[in-house]
Amino acid sequence: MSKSEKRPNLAVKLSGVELKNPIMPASGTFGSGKEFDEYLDLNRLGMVVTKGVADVPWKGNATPRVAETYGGMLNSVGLQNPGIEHFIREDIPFLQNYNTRTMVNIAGRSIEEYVRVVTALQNQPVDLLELNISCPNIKEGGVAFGTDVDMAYRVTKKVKEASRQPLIVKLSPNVTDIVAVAKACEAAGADGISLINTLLGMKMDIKTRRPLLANTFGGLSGPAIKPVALRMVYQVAKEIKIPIIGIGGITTWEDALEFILAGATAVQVGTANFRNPRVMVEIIEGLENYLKEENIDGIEELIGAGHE
Amino acid sequence: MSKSEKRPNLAVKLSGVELKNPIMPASGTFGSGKEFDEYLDLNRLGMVVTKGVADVPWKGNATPRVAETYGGMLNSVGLQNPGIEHFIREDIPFLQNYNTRTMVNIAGRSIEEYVRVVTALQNQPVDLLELNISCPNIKEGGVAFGTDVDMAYRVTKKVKEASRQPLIVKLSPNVTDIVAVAKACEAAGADGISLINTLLGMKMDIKTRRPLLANTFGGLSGPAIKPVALRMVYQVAKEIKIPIIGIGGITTWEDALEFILAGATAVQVGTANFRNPRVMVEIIEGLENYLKEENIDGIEELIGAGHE
Amino acid sequence: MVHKSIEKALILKNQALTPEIHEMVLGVKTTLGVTPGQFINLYCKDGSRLLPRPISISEADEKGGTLRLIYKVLGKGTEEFANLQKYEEIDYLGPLGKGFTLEKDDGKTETQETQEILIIGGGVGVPPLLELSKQLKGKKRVLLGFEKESILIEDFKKVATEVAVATTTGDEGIKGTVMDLLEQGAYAPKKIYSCGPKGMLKAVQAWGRERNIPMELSLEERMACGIGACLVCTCKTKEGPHEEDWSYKRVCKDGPVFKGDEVMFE
Amino acid sequence: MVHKSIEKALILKNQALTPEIHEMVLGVKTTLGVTPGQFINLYCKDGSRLLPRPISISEADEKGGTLRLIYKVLGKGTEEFANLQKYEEIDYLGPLGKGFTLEKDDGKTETQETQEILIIGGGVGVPPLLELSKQLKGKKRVLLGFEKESILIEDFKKVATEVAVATTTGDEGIKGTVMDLLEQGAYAPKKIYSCGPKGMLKAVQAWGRERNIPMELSLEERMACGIGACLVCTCKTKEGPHEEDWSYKRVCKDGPVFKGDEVMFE
Ligand SMILES: Cc1cc2nc3c(=O)[nH]c(=O)nc-3n(C[C@H](O)[C@H](O)[C@H](O)COP(=O)(O)OP(=O)(O)OC[C@H]3O[C@@H](n4cnc5c(N)ncnc54)[C@H](O)[C@@H]3O)c2cc1C
Ligand SMILES: Cc1cc2nc3c(=O)[nH]c(=O)nc-3n(C[C@H](O)[C@H](O)[C@H](O)COP(=O)(O)OP(=O)(O)OC[C@H]3O[C@@H](n4cnc5c(N)ncnc54)[C@H](O)[C@@H]3O)c2cc1C
Ligand SMILES: Cc1cc2nc3c(=O)[nH]c(=O)nc-3n(C[C@H](O)[C@H](O)[C@H](O)COP(=O)(O)O)c2cc1C
Ligand SMILES: Cc1cc2nc3c(=O)[nH]c(=O)nc-3n(C[C@H](O)[C@H](O)[C@H](O)COP(=O)(O)O)c2cc1C
Ligand code: FES
Ligand code: FES
Repeated sequence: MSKSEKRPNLAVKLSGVELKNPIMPASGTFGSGKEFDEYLDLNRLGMVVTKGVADVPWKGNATPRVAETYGGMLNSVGLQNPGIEHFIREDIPFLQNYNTRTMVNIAGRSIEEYVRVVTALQNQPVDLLELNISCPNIKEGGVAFGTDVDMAYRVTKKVKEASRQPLIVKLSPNVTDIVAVAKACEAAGADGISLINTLLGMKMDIKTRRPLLANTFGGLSGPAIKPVALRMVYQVAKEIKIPIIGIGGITTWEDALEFILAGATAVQVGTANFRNPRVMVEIIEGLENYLKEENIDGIEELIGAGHE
Repeated sequence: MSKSEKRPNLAVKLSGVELKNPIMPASGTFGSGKEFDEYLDLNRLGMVVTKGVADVPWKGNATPRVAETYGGMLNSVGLQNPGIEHFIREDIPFLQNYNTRTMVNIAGRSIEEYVRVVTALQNQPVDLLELNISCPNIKEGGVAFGTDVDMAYRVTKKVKEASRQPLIVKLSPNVTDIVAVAKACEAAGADGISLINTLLGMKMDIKTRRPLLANTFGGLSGPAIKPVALRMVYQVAKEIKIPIIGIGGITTWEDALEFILAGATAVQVGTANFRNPRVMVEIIEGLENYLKEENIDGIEELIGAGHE
Repeated sequence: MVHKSIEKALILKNQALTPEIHEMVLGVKTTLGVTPGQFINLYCKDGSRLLPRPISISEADEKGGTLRLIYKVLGKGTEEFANLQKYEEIDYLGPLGKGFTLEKDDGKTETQETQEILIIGGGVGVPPLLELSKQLKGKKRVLLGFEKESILIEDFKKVATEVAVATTTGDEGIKGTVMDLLEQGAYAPKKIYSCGPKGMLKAVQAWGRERNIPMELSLEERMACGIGACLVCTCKTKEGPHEEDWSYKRVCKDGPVFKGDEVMFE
Repeated sequence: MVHKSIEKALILKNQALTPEIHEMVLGVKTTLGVTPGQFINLYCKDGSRLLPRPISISEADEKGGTLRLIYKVLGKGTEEFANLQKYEEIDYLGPLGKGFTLEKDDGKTETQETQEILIIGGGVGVPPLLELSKQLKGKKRVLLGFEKESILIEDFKKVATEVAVATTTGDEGIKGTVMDLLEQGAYAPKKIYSCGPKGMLKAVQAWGRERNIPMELSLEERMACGIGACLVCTCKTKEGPHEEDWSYKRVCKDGPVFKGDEVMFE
């Protein structure tokens, strides 16, 4: 690229935070960044999103925790994580070495657990928080917070009160009415919505004639789920004012663009990292080329442009 | 095969109806059978399931009505059909030429419309009825019957009262709690449950920067959705006593077997017919071989065998 | 009864004609029963792409047992096709659909040696008109429109009375569209056959209607099954004298070729 | 900083050793840095299969720039591999994971010319032990167990002091398992290296533990990323003296080779 040529502007503003581009990893598919350091320059990313962290260490589920499916995969990791103390001691200092934004994904089984994590992060150099309310095993009522409008409202409100950083709420797609859940979170003060977490699925092992995953069920991710994710982003974008992070099967720059047109301000790349650890850099470059070829000044022009 | 060898027994009993095998087409992917007559012997199938039919002709949605997705496809046909009168005049006599069971899929926008169709079929040579309550545009409340427990109960009860044939209710997967909907249908008198209809999805056309389907949203089908379908069959099989027809992405005999192990008494093949019009025959042959090799007398032994 | 099924074809040729348009010649078991205007379903090898790609038969050589396809590299599927090598195999189903009419209902040929026939094609609508041009009788005048580069011109010249070309860029033939060719020539055909983009077909239909000329138009629509079962590939067709008298027909089974006055463009 | 990425390898050989077990030799840019016991992620070409397949490096020839893989055709992915032709390309990532220890912490070699080393392999756990056997010093006794047909025996004979075989069917070597070989021989090794099915590793671990012999065990677990990021491939490892003192480690990054007393089998 000659110096005189204008570099296409991929910068976006997400819940008040400036990102150099809208591309970031999906929580749980990127560790805390360290593991990808060998494969790409973390500084190229719009943001690093860390794996879910709880107030205390979680051991996660028994193996097998993964099953490949047609165009996708199932995982039943069960949010294994070393707890917030370890995270603050080990992972945050590592991320401080990079000139990149950080969003911490928060796991919990009750409102109190979530609140403990965000409280511990109050004075940490973290730009955004992503509240994962799609965990299937929690105290209240035995239903995930993310599948009940009232509980989604309550947990968002309480956690928001304790957060110093802008709070993004990450929703479960396993619901009848995603718009209602998103609106409840917005009303409770969320600064943004992440859409979507995994679809609940399973696989049978025909050799053993038993469920393949030790945990029976797992979360379906990858390109197979993209149409569902995109539909939810499009539906929710019509009804809320806070920004949306689009997630689900994004593998190419064209996929990322589809989500942006549907109304996403930024997008996360999950399963695709497992097939190609450099894929996010390729997506960023693809979007740059697209803007150049189409003579578009900045990608922000395209956010939601797919709605009439 | 020598005459002395025992032919593996694929016969199953579905809501009181004997089927020579558990393989049948999914409604809407097989026309009324006529179109597949050139490609396979309809007598080989466990049953023919016809496309959805309403009380009067429906024109369906504008085109494009189809979009390919990764490992799947979206359709927005919108239940185009020539109405029950035409169906009785043209399609039933055709199916009478075959020694095969028939299930008619029923479309409607209100309870009255559904009831009109099943009433018209009362004296027709039809073995089973499949009530499609996953249509997104209906009168009452503006929500599909299939996504609301109370409405699912009401429509099943009313339609059952008017049906002479056993009634299978086909559910939408776009719900928070599929078990609750299935239980409501069982309580209302359903003779079986079909799981699943399509997942709601969409695709953007990055060339036009608009939704690709004229109807914006469409139903996602194909192998991509298999894990979700299988999970729902497994969950529902644990909680109801009436039989289940498993549907969603079935393409190989192994797929069919997974659903049977998860608790399906029979399975339907949809999208796979579009890639290979003879696929159902291949699935039947695959299951026969499997039973032979594993020395299993009858496939009924395997129904639900994947539950501990 | 012998049932039809997916067949394996041997790729005898697969080359670029222009940067975007490729030619593939398939060795098949038989081309018996192919009518000009019919298509085949061509299958992708990559399992992430489930749906067959409908591609028109551009030429069918009964003796050689070959089908010639001309296709544009548009997306992932046609890109995959373009990368296939000579002597690889590819799966296909067909011939499918209802082609152009060569015979009248009474069994007589539709067009005669002395008749003026107009054949109008645009872009990747041009290929199926080649086999049609070969088989039709009469004075065949062929009008072809392209974006920048023409294809198949020499082939058409061998079988047609006259071939005229228009390109949008003016690189070949006149600068403009087939409609410009149509307006400039003093054509008074007894029948029109046409295949190409919707906009072009609509304009052709209007031109022919004004002059009361019988037409056959070949349409394109996104498909799934290609055999008439799924109803995704419909087009609006007239069913009676009134505005409201219309229904959806299947492009794959009732078409892709329709009578000119039947088709309703939006 | 130069980042690692997916590389293209040239398939120099791809043939069946037994009906189920195949051998693939890959021409790669460099084999520098490969430790015995490491694996590579091998990618399927068909887009419906997203996840890489982890396959152990059986031999790494630095001069020739080749990696030798021995794999069993188990499902769709390995079936795809078995159908690849010589001189086709295939994508891979690696070497990945932590291999066997050849050096002590102090930089001295782990085993000496005079030491008794026991190397125990079962099924497709056998291949990675070949490169290990080549590189280790000492008296290397190799016990290999198979279902019916052995593989790589001649290769092991070239580099080991002794090679004993057991098959479940009795078709080769003794009828039985490597545990039978172990019980029958009067082995008193200074160190054990082992790779194979869980049941076998568990039995080996018990045998070694009783005798207080240092061990290195190579595990297998279903994987997604293969680079330590997704946490699907964990195994239980001891973290302290108490029953409850355990944690999950990643087979792909912290392993696949673990110290023998660390691993907790169910
Ligand atoms: C009856 C018929 C005959 C045709 N004959 C020819 C021909 O002779 N030469 C030629 O170049 N093209 C022809 N086409 C168009 C051709 O089918 C598409 O260009 C092709 O399917 C695109 O596939 P893709 O994977 O490259 O594109 P993608 O966009 O990746 O395809 C995704 C999906 O959309 C469908 N699709 C995309 N564009 C079209 C389109 N324009 N028409 C129909 N389906 C589409 C594909 O079939 C596939 O299911 C014909 C179409 C029809 C309906
Ligand atoms: C570190 C490591 C090294 C290995 N080395 C070898 C080797 O040298 N030779 C060899 O033959 N096999 C080896 N395996 C096992 C090999 O990875 C699997 O047999 C292979 O992935 C099966 O793929 P498939 O597509 O044929 O089976 P499918 O069942 O179709 O695969 C579906 C999914 O399950 C995974 N999977 C299935 N079985 C296994 C398994 N046993 N272990 C891990 N993942 C599995 C696949 O990777 C894929 O993601 C190794 C496994 C690991 C973890
Ligand atoms: C192995 C794995 C682990 C995950 N862990 C988390 C997690 O800790 N927190 C969370 O919010 N989402 C988690 N997810 C969900 C992803 O962040 C993402 O929402 C989902 O995978 C869909 O995106 P994809 O299709 O691009 O993978 C995980 C997904 C996978 C595959
Ligand atoms: C083109 C198309 C049309 C369909 N029409 C109907 C219908 O009329 N009635 C119905 O109950 N389901 C209909 N379905 C849903 C299928 O019957 C089936 O539930 C769904 O496609 C999932 O199965 P599959 O993945 O095997 O295709 C239709 C599906 C497709 C793809
Ligand atoms: S493509 Fe299925 S009916 Fe035409
Ligand atoms: S496979 Fe991802 S951490 Fe091991």
